[in-house]
Amino acid sequence: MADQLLQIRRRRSQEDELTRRRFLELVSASAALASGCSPDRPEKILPYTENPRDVTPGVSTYYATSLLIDGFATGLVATTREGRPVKIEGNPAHPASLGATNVWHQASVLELYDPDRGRAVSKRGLPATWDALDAFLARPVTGQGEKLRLLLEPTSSPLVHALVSAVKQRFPASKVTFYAPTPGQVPGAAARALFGATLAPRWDLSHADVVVALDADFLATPHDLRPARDFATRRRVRASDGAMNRLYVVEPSVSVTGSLADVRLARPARRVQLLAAALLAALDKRPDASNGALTRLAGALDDDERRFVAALVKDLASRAPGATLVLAGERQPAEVHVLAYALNVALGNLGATLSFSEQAVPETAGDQDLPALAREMHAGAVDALLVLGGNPAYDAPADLGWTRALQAVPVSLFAGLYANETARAATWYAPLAHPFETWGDGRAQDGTWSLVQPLIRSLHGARSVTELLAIVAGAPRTGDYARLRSAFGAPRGEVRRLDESGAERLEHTDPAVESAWERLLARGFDESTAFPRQVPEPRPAAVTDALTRLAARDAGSGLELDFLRSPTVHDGRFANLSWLLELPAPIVKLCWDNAFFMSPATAARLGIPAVERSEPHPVVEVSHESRSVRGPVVVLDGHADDTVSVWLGYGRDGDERLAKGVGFDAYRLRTNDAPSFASGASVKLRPERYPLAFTQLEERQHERALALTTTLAAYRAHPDFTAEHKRPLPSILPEYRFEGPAWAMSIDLTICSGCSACVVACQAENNVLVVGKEQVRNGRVMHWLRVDSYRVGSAKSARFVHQPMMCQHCGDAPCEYVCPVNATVHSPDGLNEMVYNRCVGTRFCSNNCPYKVRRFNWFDWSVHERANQGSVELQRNPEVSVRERGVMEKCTYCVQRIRAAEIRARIERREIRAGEVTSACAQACPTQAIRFGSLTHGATAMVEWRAEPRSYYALHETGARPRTMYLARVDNPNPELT
Amino acid sequence: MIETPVLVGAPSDAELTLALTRSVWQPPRKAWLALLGLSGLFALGLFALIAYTFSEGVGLWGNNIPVAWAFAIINFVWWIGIGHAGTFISAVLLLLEQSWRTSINRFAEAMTLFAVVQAGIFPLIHLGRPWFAYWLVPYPATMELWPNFKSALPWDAAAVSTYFTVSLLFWYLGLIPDLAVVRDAAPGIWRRRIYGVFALGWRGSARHLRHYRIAYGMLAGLATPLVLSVHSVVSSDFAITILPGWHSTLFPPYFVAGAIFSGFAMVTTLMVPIRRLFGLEHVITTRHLDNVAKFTLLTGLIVDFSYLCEFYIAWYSGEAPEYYTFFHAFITGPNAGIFWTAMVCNVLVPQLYWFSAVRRHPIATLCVAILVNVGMWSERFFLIVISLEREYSVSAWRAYSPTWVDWGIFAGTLGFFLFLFLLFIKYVPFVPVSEVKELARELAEEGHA
Amino acid sequence: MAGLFPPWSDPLLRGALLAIAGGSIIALAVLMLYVRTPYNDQRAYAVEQPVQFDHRHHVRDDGIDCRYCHTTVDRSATAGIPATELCMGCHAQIWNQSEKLAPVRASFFENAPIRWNRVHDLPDFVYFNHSVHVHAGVECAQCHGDVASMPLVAKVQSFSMGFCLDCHRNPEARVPNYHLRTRRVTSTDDLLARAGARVEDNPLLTCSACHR
Amino acid sequence: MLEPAKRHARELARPVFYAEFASDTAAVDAARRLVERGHGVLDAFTPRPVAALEELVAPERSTLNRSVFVGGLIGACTGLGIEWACNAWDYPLNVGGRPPFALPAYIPITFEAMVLFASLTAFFGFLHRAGLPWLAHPAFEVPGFERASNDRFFLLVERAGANDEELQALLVELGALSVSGTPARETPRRDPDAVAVTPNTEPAE
Repeated sequence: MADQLLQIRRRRSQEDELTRRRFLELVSASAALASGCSPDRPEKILPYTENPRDVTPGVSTYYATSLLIDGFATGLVATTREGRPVKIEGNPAHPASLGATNVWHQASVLELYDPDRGRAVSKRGLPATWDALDAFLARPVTGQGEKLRLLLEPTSSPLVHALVSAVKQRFPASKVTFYAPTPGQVPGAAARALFGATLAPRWDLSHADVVVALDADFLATPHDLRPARDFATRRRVRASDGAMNRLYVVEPSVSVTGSLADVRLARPARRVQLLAAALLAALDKRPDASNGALTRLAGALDDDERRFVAALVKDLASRAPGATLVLAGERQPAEVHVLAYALNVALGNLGATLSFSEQAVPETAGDQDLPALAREMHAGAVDALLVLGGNPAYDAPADLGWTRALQAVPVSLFAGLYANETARAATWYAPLAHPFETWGDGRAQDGTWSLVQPLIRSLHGARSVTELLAIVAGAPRTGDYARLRSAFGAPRGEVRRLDESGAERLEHTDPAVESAWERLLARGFDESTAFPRQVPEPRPAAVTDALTRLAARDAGSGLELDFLRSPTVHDGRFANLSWLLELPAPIVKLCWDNAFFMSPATAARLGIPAVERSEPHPVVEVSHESRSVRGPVVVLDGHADDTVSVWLGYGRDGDERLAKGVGFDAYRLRTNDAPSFASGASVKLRPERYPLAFTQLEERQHERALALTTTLAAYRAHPDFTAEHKRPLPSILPEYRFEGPAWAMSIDLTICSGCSACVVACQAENNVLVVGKEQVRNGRVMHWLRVDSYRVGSAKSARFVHQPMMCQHCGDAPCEYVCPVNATVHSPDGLNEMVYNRCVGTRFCSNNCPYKVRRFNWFDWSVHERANQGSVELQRNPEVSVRERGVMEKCTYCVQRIRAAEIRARIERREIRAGEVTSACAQACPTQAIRFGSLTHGATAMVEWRAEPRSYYALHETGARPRTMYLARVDNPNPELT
Repeated sequence: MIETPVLVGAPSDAELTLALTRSVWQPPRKAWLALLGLSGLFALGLFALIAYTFSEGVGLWGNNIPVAWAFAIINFVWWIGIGHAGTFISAVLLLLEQSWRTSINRFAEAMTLFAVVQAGIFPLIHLGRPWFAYWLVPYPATMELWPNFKSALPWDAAAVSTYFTVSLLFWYLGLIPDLAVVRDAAPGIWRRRIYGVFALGWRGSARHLRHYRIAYGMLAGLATPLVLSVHSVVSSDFAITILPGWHSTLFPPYFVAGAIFSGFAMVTTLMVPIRRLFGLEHVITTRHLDNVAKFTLLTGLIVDFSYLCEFYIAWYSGEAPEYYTFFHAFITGPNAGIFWTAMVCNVLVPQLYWFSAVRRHPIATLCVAILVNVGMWSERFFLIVISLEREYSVSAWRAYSPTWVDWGIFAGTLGFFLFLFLLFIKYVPFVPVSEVKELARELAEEGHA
Repeated sequence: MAGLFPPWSDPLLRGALLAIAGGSIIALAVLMLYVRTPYNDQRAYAVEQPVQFDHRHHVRDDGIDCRYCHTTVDRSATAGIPATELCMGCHAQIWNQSEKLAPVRASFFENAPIRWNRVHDLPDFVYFNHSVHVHAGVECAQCHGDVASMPLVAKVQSFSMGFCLDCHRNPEARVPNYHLRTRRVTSTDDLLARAGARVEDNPLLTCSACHR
Repeated sequence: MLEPAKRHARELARPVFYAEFASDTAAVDAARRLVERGHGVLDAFTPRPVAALEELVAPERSTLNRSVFVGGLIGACTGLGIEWACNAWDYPLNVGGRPPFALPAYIPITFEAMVLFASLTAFFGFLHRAGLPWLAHPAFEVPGFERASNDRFFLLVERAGANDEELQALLVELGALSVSGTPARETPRRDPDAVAVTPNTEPAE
């Protein structure tokens, strides 16, 4: 009853707040009108009382920090203005980032300012104090902690693991569990079986000429930046005779990696093990010791698969050892990984493109797994459960009955960013501090120790996981910084002693350690801590053992149900971020909802009508093992038959206002024994229809010169196939003489994977507002940059080419001469300037733009859409104006960065250096497919790419002379399979 | 075949004066009052919806990206198109000395004025920030910024305001003698004073008539090219772009013909009921119906020929976007039904006017006229909206559908037009008295001679 | 019938028509003139401040340079208003009992900022950068007037777009030896030398120089 | 400025007779005979234009069309001048790679300005030449003058002042239904001794 009260009080306060604010607006507006043009109240200036050391008003300060997703740390550089973080960039030196970021890193700054974050401690729904919680945490249970259980998210943070062991010392009998719905790393059991030690695979895609991805979406995982960059360096075909790698993909749904595949086989996930076995049978010459299991598995292929395997084997065999790589996805069972490792061994990749190292996120850290914990909770063997982070009540497997189990625990604490579903079931709720508000550390996938540095004091006085653990462990309350500092200093011979008041006093025996610490803080990570690469000795017996287990297990039949991590809201933890909810998902271009995906053949078989994307979609009820979920269906060409895939992370029911009621919760279908894919699902068509919001309604290009594609062979045959798309066009207009920098952009479609990190980066940099699902359906989305995914090839072999489309800053811009008030004109350095305060909103420019990249403020989005209000306004970039209602806006090539560089150059009396200015999208792109710079900087990649024969202008025939140049997409299909 | 005379019977001057100005001071008829009330209601609805759009934003309409222009610009082009027939009748036919124009030129000219008033509303309310509309005017601002005269929108602003001014002057100049007639013939001292002020003291002096005839002729001479230029400028809103379906050089003549075509249809739509309501069959005879119908047919055929040209050019250009817009988007795309409505109403229905029986039958001409105007509205719809829906950039393709605010504002302008027209019909002699007398005198002389 | 209109009706009608036509034009002209007067853009309108800070005393009498308080004028877009600790640097010792400086002391000890009233307030869509102007050789007085002799700071210039364009169109005229100070080894060097009215000749005139 | 132009004062100054006729043919014959007799027919007030009377009363051509041409010329130059000043002289911007002075794009507004100025010149030129608006013109005080816009035709005959009775009789003889004269209006006040002839009854036919 109490929490309903809290709910009502919180909801009523929000409603009052809205009506009050609306009323105040009207009063102030009418007062201003009434007072005519008397000088309105002067604006106030509030200077500091003391100047903070490193804050210069008006100048950005940059801090190196890192962010842990799925436990792995990625080094970031955060831009802060007057003490508040506004933009996240990658740390160019950090091995896991190399300067790039993905959608979740860019959106993390919005999560910091999310108005729905938990603000106060509460006990059974009623407000409580931190001191009361501290008292509980200091003594959660009596005795050795037999009845104390801890549940944390898997993490690579040495500090967290140290504190967990401290808790275990104080309560030896307590047990710790690490759980995440989508682990995000390959199961260690495979390496344990094959090599005897729990090791993590280390891929070197930059030397792999053939990459085989068995249900492995390695280009779009939260730590995809390094693999994407390596894959792209090998993928880019430099001159027409250059080499290029070839990607084979086997996958159930249509993934980002699948869209870049040269040879793609859409198959249910359960058949991947058959293909792996067949490959092993063909490639491993040693006698089959698995008494027929291998032949039985390999024999179960249909003829398409047999042709695929035959061609793949021939291709792999023809390559030098160590120049190929076979990857199995984290969704596949451990045995398939054993087969994959075996294949790599057979191909001689061990030690070249595949090596191993210690696991950054140790799987074996936990004492028991979640089902065991759930059993104990049901049995009442748990008196106190501390859940720090995550959201098990929402994303625990459905068959564990987690919420009932939690109610069986007398006292439980949930600490999390949001008061989500788990908070409602737990006794205590404590707001967690955002990573940008805490000190902490973590390890990248290769083990590099990376620091998490706070950019701002905690907005709501929340605390970090390490502080809570320290209280439970009875450690001294010195704060995370001191712990980190002492963890850094101890191995270097520093002695730490507590002074009388319990605060730790450092005794610096060595000033060098202090300066080393300062350098570490400045860089954000320490390269020397990377795990050494190991080349362990495989044990053949494990392979036969895996084969027999696979053959014995019933592969399951009927409709397969695939649970995929959502490419935008991850596993549900980012479901309240408006940028990610409105981000058009790669390939599908669906926002604000998830859906069941299936192939046209499966849809026809199940009697589901095909509909246009703009029309309301049919709804189905998918049931599996007595559980059923309703949701809309989207038919995808290129999706595997007899398979229904669905994104996890939607249908949230916590206190997060934006996430509530968006999409449906697919976790309810997920059981513990089949977390990635389950067979035997049944689908029943429902009568009702459900409207979905797509930003791109048409997939084909209809012979327009937008995204040009070719094959490597054709490209080598006649390289200048794009000549007519860049030939000089006759024009009666005089040539405009530009001097000084000439800003331009080059985009290589071959290595654009469509991951849309650029879209979120642009949104963060330029204060692009969110419009809500209804307005996205009305065609009023505001992203300045959209990634168009066009379907290429026949329905059977559907492949997608992604084209980031933003303002092309045309030389003879069709939008400029139609504007009646000169609100959009051309600058001497080649920019198509959009002057927001001069625009009256006739929208003629948008009509005349052939690329349709102009966005219009149909309403005042900051008032009209709830997601733009509240503390998210703290994230606004002060260098860019927030546009008013009735004004056109578009990509400006990040003109605020260009002008800032120009001002710096003018002050330092020099020219703008090459590479000094980069746009937000070019900076974020994991594969560096977007390059920005000036045509006068000859040595940059941006200019060199334009000289390549496959470069062309999009829609060249319109004669607009765009400045953005694309490089046609080159595929490298296997000649036998085309 | 006996030619139905332009004027039936040989009424004397006094009879004509009384017949043609009686309606001004007679107490309003119930039908007129009812219609006025209804159209007044619609007009209020229009202003309410405009205020609602100004307070919330243009998002209330159905516009989106890529279809950034929809109902507002369709209605603007449709209304300004309707206006052109009025000027055409009163100016061009004056220069061609077509005697039959006399009895219908004033109310046609009034139709122009009120249509231009409706058309003028739309460019202002469809702006994103209408409170800065004055930036389209080259005034010396502290910002020292000027409008961009290479764009078609300042041309529109100049063309529409010039057209309204010239039409107003031309209409008022022709009206002065008749206001003098009412000033002298009407009962009620205050009514006569009001008309007297507007008649500017006109006393039919021969000295004035010499200047008057030249002024009237000069205005007619200027209005004729103005008609052609205004709708060419309006068509240049689309012709100067690079959109497939818009950027063809045929647009100016095509739009002018379309304008006069829908204008004549609106003249018929208004002429037939007025004739019946005010019992003026002997002044606005079936000969007028016949001639207006002939002109409607002529301009209709020009429009049909333009369709043919457009489709031929699209096919001949061989460009994928052009070909797709004409042969897929228009014919089978979303909203294609409106394209077929336009084809039926603009191509098939006017062919009925080949038969004189249809041309002379008031109800038949009225029906054809209304269908023609529906057709011309649909033509503007498919030209503007469907061309924008299926344009170069395939990923931005999106269908358009109007919202209730769109329909409300369009119906509001229809009501407001009718409201103004009814006021004109009642309080201004809508048939030029002196010209009809002159015509009656000429016919009488022909008859005797 | 006796004349419908009394003799004075003609002058009345002509007067009325004249009034309407002439009046509207005059009204517009008055509006355009009013916009340029100090009443509209608050020029020569001293703004009350919470603390009676007197520039004459500090700058003219004590000779304190502008940049002592406005510290970030040469490295940031904003010139910067001094933190309370800077005032207390001196006023902890001298005038530390004065009633006039009570708000300063209160602000320092309660760690609450002094709420100054902004005098030179450009619209939010204008991104003026102090540092590039200062480095180009523009004097503070050229835009802010002779602050040294102002008891209370007031706007001297209109700060309208026209005011900025006058200088941007011909920087040489406003800033002595502008090109020597901004002599650069860059390709746009000669451009600035002959900065004309055409945008492609004068990058200072392009819109995104100030509007982003 | 507020009073009708001075050059109409000459018209007010002359003593005149207003002769009312029933039909245009009667008025035309009367006017011709009067001119033959050497009497000055200054003006004619008719409900509809009568070409013959116009030839008699005001033979000289009107100069209005010339002034309209000049007005049009001024309009065209003003239009083009504004466009050039705004886009090519004061703040020349690079708009779509088009030259600041783009003559083809400036033609429409130049044409519209020409038509606007020409029309305004025509309309106000006519009002100026006709001396309108002139509400309190002495003609309106002539009894029965309101029928001038209905079905009666008036002639304005100049009185030499000496043989008024003889002229008046001649007019009646020529078919004038009523003759009323107003002495020269030196001063704006009404002249008490205006000679009023009782109008006779309805016309003969």
